[in-house]
Amino acid sequence: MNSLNQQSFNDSNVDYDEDSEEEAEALTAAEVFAKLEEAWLNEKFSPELLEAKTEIVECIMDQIKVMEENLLKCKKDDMKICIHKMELDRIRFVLSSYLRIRLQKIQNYTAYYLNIENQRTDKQASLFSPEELKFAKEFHSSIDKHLTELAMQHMPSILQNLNDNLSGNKPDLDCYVFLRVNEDTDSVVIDEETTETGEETVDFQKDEQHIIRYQPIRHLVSSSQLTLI
Amino acid sequence: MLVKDPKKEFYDKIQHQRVLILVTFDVDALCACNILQYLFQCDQVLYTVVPVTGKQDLENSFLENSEGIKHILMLNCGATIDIIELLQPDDDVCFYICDSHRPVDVHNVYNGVQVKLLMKDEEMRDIPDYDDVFRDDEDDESDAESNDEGEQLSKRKRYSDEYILKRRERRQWEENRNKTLFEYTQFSSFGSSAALLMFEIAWRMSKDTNDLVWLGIIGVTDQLVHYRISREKYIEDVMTLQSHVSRHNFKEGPENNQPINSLKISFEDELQLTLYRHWSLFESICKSVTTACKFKVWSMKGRKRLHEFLAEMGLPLIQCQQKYSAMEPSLRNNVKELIQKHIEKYGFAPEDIVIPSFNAQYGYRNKLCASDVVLACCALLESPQEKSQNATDSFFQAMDILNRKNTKEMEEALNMAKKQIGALASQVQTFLDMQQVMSAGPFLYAFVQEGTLEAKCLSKPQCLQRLARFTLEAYSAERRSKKTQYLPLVLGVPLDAEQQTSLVIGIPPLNLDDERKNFFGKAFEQAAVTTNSRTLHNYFDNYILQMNTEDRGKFFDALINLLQVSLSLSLSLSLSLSAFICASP
Amino acid sequence: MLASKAFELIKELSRGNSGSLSPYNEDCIRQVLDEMKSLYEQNQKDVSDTVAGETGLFSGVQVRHAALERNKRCLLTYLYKRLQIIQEMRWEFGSVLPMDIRYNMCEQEISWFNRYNKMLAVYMRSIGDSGLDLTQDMQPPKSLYIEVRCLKDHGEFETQDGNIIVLKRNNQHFLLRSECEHLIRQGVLEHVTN
Amino acid sequence: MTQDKIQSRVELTLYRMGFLDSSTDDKDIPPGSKLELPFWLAYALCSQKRRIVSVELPKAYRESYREVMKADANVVNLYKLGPYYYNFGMKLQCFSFPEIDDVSKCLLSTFQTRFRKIMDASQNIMNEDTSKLTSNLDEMEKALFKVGQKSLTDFQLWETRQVEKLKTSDMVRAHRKRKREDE
Repeated sequence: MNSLNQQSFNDSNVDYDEDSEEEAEALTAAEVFAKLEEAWLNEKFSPELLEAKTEIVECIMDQIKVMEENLLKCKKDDMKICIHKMELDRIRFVLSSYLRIRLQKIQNYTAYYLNIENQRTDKQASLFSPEELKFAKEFHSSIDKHLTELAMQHMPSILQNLNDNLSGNKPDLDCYVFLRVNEDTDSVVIDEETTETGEETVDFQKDEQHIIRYQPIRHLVSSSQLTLI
Repeated sequence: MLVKDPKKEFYDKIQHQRVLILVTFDVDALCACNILQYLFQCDQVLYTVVPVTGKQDLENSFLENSEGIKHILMLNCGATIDIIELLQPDDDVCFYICDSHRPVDVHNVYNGVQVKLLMKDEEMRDIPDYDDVFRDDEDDESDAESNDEGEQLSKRKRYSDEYILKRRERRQWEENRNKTLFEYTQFSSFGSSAALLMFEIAWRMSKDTNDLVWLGIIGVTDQLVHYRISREKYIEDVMTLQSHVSRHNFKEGPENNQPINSLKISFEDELQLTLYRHWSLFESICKSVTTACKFKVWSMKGRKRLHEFLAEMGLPLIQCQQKYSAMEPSLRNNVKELIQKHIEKYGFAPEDIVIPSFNAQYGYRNKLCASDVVLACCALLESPQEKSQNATDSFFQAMDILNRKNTKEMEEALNMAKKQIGALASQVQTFLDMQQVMSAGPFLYAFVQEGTLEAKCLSKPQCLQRLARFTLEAYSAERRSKKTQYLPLVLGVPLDAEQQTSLVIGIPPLNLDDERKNFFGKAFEQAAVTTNSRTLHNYFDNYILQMNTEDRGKFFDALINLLQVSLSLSLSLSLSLSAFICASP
Repeated sequence: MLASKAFELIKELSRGNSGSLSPYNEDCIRQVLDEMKSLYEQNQKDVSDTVAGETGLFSGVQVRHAALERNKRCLLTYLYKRLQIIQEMRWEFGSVLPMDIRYNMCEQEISWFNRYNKMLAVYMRSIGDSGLDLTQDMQPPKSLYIEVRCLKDHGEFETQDGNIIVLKRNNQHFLLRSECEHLIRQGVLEHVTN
Repeated sequence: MTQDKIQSRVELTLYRMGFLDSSTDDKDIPPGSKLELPFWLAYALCSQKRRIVSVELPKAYRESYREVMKADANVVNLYKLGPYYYNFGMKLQCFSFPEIDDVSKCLLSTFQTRFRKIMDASQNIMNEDTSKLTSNLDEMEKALFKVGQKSLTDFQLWETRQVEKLKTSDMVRAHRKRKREDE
């Protein structure tokens, strides 16, 4: 799959992170796709919603558009057409799948993530893309409205608050995940000190694979020291 | 027009086009279709496959599906009908016909633009010359037909000698044309299998695989199983296929080197015992046409002889009556040699009991011979339908078992085939026991009784074909009189009790076996026309028709007349028939 | 028994199986709400009696309060779970639900479904400039074209290149995968693999 | 599972609550009466703060059953002991039973012993009737078994390259099947 992408993606360099103020890195399309793939896998295997990769998504969408336009210019019986179309299909699948997984998570724990979003300081990156945030809010209010109309407003007044019911739902961060190490990281605390046992730490080395509880390593996923597999 | 170079004139033309494939309900067509689908998928040619049961269906399917389609491929249908006349397509629509039915309609042969025939060159020799059937001098033609308009003109012309001469010449030509056409169309027969042709196209484009060879083999075997081609023609085709088989199945180094789930085809002399690998040897012998008829297994004496034969080979009856696969290996492995060795004593010629054929094996268990697949596929194709089912449901079920991965479905289909053959054999037994095979003078006839359990199962064209043949051979064996060898058989089976219809087939006498030519197509047509019978000549096999059961009497009288007259004219039944019909208006 | 009606709602949920939605149980819900109302009134009365000096009523109030909470929880679970099922159906059946399923939904549920449909469409349109249909490409693509068999008469279908194909039961077609994925998921076509 | 009954002893008079005890017609339930209360109610009435009722450990979690589990957990029909045996056992942690630590240890070891068998069966049984086997499992174990079976069939589908096949969505298929049955 990758070799295919490389081939055609290398034709054009695209600017990734154009808008970001920090450093304007220029990445090839293939590299952007590699990043999308990583984000996709992490999202797929992490129990919680990860930071939105808005730039990657936008960049890939632009790329898809360019490719589609190029395809229209090709002759009908060109051998390359079906290879490119196939490649397009594959990219679109990864992208759709990535966004679908995120949407699913948002729908399942809307209140929980909205809560996090509300408490977010300006320094922290948002979990949502702007569109996702809009969707999440709309989704949340639609469910609120539905429950209120059908049940809450018919209940005695002291019971008419929803908060503890829905926001109680949250992702299980204690579940176990498979991961691959991207860069050496020493003494990661994976079990906090308890009365019975001492603190347990692990040294991760590049290219190792582990199966481990998610909670202690979640910060390493977002800093891409690890990739979930 | 005959296609000389299938790649250039057919395959390259349809690249990047949408193609409509119309397929009839026979195993050969299914195999051809499967090969084609493989090719089209390789080259990403978009297509639509539509199964068609008969001429009416062909017309409807064309109307329904032809929107925007410029290329239409027909598998085992269409050749014998003037397709342009029937379908009235737009001028830019092109038909590619790959059909083993003969004779090919002359309009199809000589339409150079819209009809392309995918057939073998050498099979097209006896086609009438163009000048014998078509005349290009349009003036003449319009003259003769539009008498009213140009009456004045023609009156004057009529007196001129030149004109009279021309008229005479024309009449002669017309007579000659009718005669040529009649001779050309009087017999229906079959050419090379569609699957074989498709395979050869694939091979010529270097796109053949072992699986495609197997499909070609099944197509050819189908033609043999349903008495469409003679044994010689079959052997000829098998030899062609054999070279492809050895090319694909030859492996360097130790034999067990190849993966177990790959397809292995081997060429072998195969016992002509129906489905014996999936049945018991005993059952299979009793239900195979040749052995059943030679032993006359329906009589006590026949059974005894069969037991004697088995004993002579040293095969205990118990072993023979249990499933073949459960037979003791030491016996099972020798069955073929034993049978070949001992059977001559019982009046069999070697070619009665074995025929060169192919086996396919994949995985550990699934050894199938080509005729097994044909019978299984056919049983599915013609399985009795439930009310809720569509006639076309069975088509794709049958297509699915051609895919070798569907072993479970194959197993079920084999069981259905056994059931079908069981019904067939017991119907033959009924015919003989009840003496229901009668002589009408020039031919034999028999009818399956209405309301029997078997009737439902047998009222399908391919199955009927096998029943007719089984009946004729059994009757002939029973009678022992030489005369039966020269008599054709007409056989009917009730089709729909409510609508009072039956399915009728005519098959040629046994002595004409080498030619596999059937004159009943024309004879049926004639008989139906003269008696005004309510018949439906819907099948592409024109010697099978549907008729209203009430009209059976008069239809048969006409048929007897027709054949009797021809008998009296000449001893050679086939030739004389042509003379008779030629003379009749 | 206290809150037994509410429990019935929960049992009803667990009985339901994939591809169906039990009829919206308005009756039962009303009874639960009624029970809650009378529990609440009784509690109010007991509380004012306690204030008025009567003792020992506290435990009864506790029992009723627990029952009220229980009822509320079950009721909300019932409603919320149903929404989840309906939401899932949007992805499985597409934007139009079969009649018999709609028939089992209450008015508010139908309007929620429509609202969900809309917000999903808005979201999908807002991805990138041109939008992205997330209900497509549900499985990793293996080939550009696939062979499909019609399972029922569906009528005319226009392909991307503008051709019109008649989808009629038991015809087989070779088409672009992306074109027919929806129809396969809706059970109109069957993907034939070799 | 929060509807599961728990044997309780009333500590304080429950005025006007006679209907909770179907064996009496009295208006009130006096202290000392034994009642079967659903878990959610018992939970609300028996906590550190208020002790309106006191609760007993359900039989299936007591010493005698724990001994049985220790002997051979594999042969026990957990479903009969409670369709949600483990989950309910864990819920019981919120009551301060003296033996609750033993209960949780027992639950863990029971699960460990039984898990091996469930895992083994779920990965090796193909196309056979599993109803006899699963009838002994509690709901959580059943779910585990199902997951195992699914992974097995998924793997086989993958091995035979059948995952490539695009399928009708499960709901649509189930829906259509039911419709056909209705007709």
